[in-house]
Amino acid sequence: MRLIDYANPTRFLGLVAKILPWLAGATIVTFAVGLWLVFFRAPADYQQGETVKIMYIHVPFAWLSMFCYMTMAASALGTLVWRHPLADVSAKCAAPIGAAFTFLALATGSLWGKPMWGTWWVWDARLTSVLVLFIMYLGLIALQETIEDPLRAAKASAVLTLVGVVNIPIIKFSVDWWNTLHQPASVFRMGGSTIDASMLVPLLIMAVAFSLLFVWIHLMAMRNEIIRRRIRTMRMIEAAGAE
Amino acid sequence: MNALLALFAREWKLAVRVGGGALMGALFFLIVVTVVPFGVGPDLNLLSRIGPAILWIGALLATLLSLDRLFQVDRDDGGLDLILMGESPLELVVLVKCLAHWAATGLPLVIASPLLAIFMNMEPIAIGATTLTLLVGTPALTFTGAIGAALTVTLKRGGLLLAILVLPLTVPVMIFGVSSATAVLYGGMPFTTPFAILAALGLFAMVLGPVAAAAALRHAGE
Amino acid sequence: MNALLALFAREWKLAVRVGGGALMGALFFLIVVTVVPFGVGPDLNLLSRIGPAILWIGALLATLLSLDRLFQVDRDDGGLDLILMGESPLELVVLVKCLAHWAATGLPLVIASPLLAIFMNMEPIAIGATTLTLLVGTPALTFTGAIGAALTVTLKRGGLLLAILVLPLTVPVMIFGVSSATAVLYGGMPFTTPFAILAALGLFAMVLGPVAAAAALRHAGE
Amino acid sequence: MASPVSSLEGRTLTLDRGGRRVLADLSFRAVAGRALVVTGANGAGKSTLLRLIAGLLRPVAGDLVIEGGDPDLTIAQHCHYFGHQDALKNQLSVAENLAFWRDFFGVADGTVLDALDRVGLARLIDLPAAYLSAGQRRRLAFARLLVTRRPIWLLDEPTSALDAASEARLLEIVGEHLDAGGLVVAATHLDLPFARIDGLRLGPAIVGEAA
Amino acid sequence: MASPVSSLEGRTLTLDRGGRRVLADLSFRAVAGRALVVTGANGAGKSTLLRLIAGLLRPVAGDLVIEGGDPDLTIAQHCHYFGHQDALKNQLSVAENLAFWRDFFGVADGTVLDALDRVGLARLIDLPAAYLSAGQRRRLAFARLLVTRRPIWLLDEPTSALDAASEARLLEIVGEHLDAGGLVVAATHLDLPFARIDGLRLGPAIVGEAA
Amino acid sequence: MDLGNHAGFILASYGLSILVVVGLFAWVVLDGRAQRRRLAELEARGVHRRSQGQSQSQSQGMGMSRSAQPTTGDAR
Ligand code: HEM
Ligand SMILES: Nc1ncnc2c1ncn2[C@@H]1O[C@H](COP(=O)(O)OP(=O)(O)OP(=O)(O)O)[C@@H](O)[C@H]1O
Ligand SMILES: Nc1ncnc2c1ncn2[C@@H]1O[C@H](COP(=O)(O)OP(=O)(O)OP(=O)(O)O)[C@@H](O)[C@H]1O
Ligand SMILES: [Mg+2]
Ligand SMILES: [Mg+2]
Repeated sequence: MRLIDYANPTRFLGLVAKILPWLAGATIVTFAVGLWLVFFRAPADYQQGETVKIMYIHVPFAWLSMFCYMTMAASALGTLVWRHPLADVSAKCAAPIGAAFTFLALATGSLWGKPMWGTWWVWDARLTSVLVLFIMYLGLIALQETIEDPLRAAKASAVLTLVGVVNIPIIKFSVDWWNTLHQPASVFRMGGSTIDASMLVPLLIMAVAFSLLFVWIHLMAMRNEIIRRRIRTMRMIEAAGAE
Repeated sequence: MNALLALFAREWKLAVRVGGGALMGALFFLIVVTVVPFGVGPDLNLLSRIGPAILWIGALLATLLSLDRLFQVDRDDGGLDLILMGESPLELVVLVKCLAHWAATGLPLVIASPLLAIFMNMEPIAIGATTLTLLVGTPALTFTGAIGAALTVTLKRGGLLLAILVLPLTVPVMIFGVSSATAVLYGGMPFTTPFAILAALGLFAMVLGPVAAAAALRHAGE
Repeated sequence: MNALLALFAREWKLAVRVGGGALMGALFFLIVVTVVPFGVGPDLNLLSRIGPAILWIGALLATLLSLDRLFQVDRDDGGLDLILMGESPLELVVLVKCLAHWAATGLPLVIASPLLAIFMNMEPIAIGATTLTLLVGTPALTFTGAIGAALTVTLKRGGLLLAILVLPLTVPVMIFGVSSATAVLYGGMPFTTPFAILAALGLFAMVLGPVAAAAALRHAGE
Repeated sequence: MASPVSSLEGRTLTLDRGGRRVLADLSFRAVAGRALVVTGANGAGKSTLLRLIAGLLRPVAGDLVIEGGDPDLTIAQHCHYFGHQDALKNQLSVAENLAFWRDFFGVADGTVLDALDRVGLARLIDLPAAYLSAGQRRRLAFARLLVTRRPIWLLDEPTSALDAASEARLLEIVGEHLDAGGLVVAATHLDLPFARIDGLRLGPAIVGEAA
Repeated sequence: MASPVSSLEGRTLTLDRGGRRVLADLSFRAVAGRALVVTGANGAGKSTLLRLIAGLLRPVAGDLVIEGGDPDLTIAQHCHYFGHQDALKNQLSVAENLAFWRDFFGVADGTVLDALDRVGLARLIDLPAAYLSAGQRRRLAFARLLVTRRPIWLLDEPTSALDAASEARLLEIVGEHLDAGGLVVAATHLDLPFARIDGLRLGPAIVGEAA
Repeated sequence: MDLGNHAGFILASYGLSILVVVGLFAWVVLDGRAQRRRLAELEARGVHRRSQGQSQSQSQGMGMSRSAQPTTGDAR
């Protein structure tokens, strides 16, 4: 079967049904290994003590919040340029997951910040840019929820997603620049630019685990969305048939 | 009575179904609060001082943004004509529409404001005071805004002047709202005096708004 | 060319004759500037410090107020269909509409800002700098806002949603606008660097806004 | 209909719109059980007359009187107005749209389901109004006249946008309303085959200054 | 007309709206000097077809081809679309409304006054469009087709809201357009007495899922 | 396992993460069930997509006159 065949939603559903159990298993196993490493193997940081354990979830959430947006941007291209029938389903389903992960990056960051920096929140470059990203997710969700026709909603949010991509580096860059003007950045740096393997390995495993989780939830959400659209179509058919 | 309940329910549904309506107001509020530090700079002290004003400005804008078509949509689809032919007095209809709109848009703002106040680094007492003033003051904004919304339905050519008259009506509400919230901060002045005036303004707007808006709407069909 | 000139003339006439939107914007601007001193307290020094930021925030929010019907009116009366069938590229049509909208809504804000800056106790040089940045920056706000207006063109009460979509996109413009205005105040940094970036952002928005808005509008008709 | 109206009479009605005289010294009489069909060229004032009866416009001179009806209510409150606009909200379902107007207009005279059934929309009861086609929208708007009975129906080009089958159905419902002692004032350029018709022809649009 | 079009052809056009297939494998041919009259029940897809030709909707399959015309222009740019919406601004006068569209559509083919005269609105030239009645608005919208000549006219229920005299005048103008070698595609459920008609009957709405 | 004197923060961040992730997961699963149930309902009511039931849907007929017969029995 060629890749293009997966464009057919029915085939896609069949494929998902086959993949999901494996994906579930892999996710659970990776999480088990990762968490074991984090809680029973990884050392405490000499500066931060045990709070460094927050890193193992904070950083994957932060990475995934951006990865998820890029997934949506790629899907947006698929919607606008190639008009791939699954692209907008993918984009729509990624948004809530991205929003949740971004929220968790913010929350775990705040929870880490309180003991480390002594404050829950500062208007610093990185923090603010993540907050803006969170807002963009919510805006996209609101747009998708508000426009009734799924196709039109998909195209509108695809345009917005792509415009937002252009903005992300600008936000980061300009905020850095703005920050130096007023107060020195309090951005945390690991002692040295490289992380010790005893921390890096668990971190990477956790990152893989969260990525698998993302794919898992995403595929299930896509399946729901495809069915939802079928239901919508059938109700419209019912409507037309009733005349 | 039944008619007005039905109206309230419908308006509420409409407000909420536009993209999770209630959340939208709160989200907008969050964005305003996010944008301010970009402008003013990240000085937490300064932020906490202008906090109440920013929250109030955000509330005013959120009200204006969501209000301006309160009646226009009904006029455009002909619903206003039918409402005029109903047995409920137009003043009460306007009142109910405003209440539903406030419940769906204003109330979430009030509820979200303590959280956002934390972002602005405001102190607990200032947070409490600001939230309280918003609770009392946002309905007044809605009722005053309703006059403007009704006028935009009727305005043809000459009526521009009227629009100019409406927005300034919100200025007293804003001023007393912000000053009673900040009174707590500086302590120079008692909280209760401006707050009492704010409450009085709110009651006044609750009468004036529906009466004036209804008067404007009656001429909308002509 | 003639077509675009005609469009500009019509949009201008409409903006001026309806007024509602344009005036609401200017009045809102005035209210923002009036209310902030009440929040900040009577500290004139502080006021002059945050003056540029307040003017910028006011301009940003005022632009949002008037944008939401930029395309909606045309869509509702079928004019958008005809515009799509014309020989002028949609991108240029959007550009011209934005320019007319800015001339009728943004320009008054810019013109009013020196006056309001005096209220904020700003110094002449800061007033000049702020006005200049507003002159260069407000078109960028309009062009960015046009994207939101195009995205929400099919929605009846999209004002708040539009604001939510647009505000994150306007953050860079805000940052460089305010920082070039305040650079003059503190002197720590040259005015020209952020100003040049602001101008560049303006040009960028002038391209991106019409292109994205046109793309959104093309799909809205389906 | 709780309190039937036996006649609706206009006496030397005069009305200005936009500074111009649209109706001048117009008198007419509509009686229960008969349809008053208002015809005339574009701009003659047909819609204006209907809106005047509906209380949406005020005459500068002349009177509008009904015989019968509920003395506590205004004339407008005896009327249903079925104009070009459908007053439907896309975000609400078919049933919600109709139920709102039933509740808003007070005393209900039949269920939403019955009314939808009459206009052939019963199966769409849970569908958002946004999904409806032009013809379905118009029928849903018409169903509003059935959930709360009011004695006077004001119909402005009622059959526009309807295909032949729908039109026949609408005329049948109007006929039943007349049989039940209702009044109908209809503006149209087409020939509407109502059973019992009184005609009212409005002159060409009077273009001139208001007095 | 600068560059006359000799025919407009649709080949196995298929189109989905809102997830449903509205047109399936539709082919038709409209030729210069003749009117293609599209009929069908409510919701059959008449308006959809016209909007497709006007370039406002994209087919999922099939082609639209013209013979003749200006090769630099798209098909849509050869068309005038006269639909239900009038694209009039209430704040502008009758003349301003029309003049804008003349300028926007490029090469003018006659004055605003002439066009208004043809549709019988010359006396209202300075009135704000807000003051027009339903039929008058429609005539003003139609005048737009006269100020800039384009070879293909797409008319969606062109005579709705028009009185008998206006309808006759409209048919006359359409006839002249045909005589001058223009094309007309008209959707209607009434019988339109055009001189030279080709018929296209759309079946009942094809109900099904978009592929 | 000793989490030091900031145990509260660590537990809070892990706890919150679990809460949100599980919430997301539950939402997806419940939503999936609801959609499948509605699909089954529609299919039981005899509504088909074109690929399955073209001829069927066309034979339903159009026009108001048909629904003059009470069709309310299968309306819901
Ligand atoms: C709400 C507050 C916070 C937010 C929004 C946030 C956001 C982020 C983001 C977006 C990244 C990914 C950066 C990239 O891949 O380029 C990240 C990485 C990271 N964050 Fe945070 N963070 C927050 C608080 C904290 C705190 C308090 C600490 C520690 C004291 C921290 C430590 C780290 C570390 C160690 C990394 C990985 C750095 C690297 O990849 O080089 N973060 N954070
Ligand atoms: N904006 C839209 N989105 C989705 N579906 C639509 C839209 N507009 C129309 N439809 C559907 O497309 C089908 C064809 O509609 P169309 O307007 O072309 O019908 P028509 O033949 O012009 O009918 P009428 O006689 O009522 O004007 C209808 O079933 C309708 O429900
Ligand atoms: N809102 C308005 N303001 C001012 N004048 C108006 C307004 N609406 C209509 N008119 C004028 O009133 C006159 C009568 O309009 P009306 O809409 O009653 O005509 P009509 O008989 O219904 O025509 P049609 O057949 O076109 O619907 C027209 O000359 C019109 O110009
Ligand atoms: Mg009329
Ligand atoms: Mg049609």
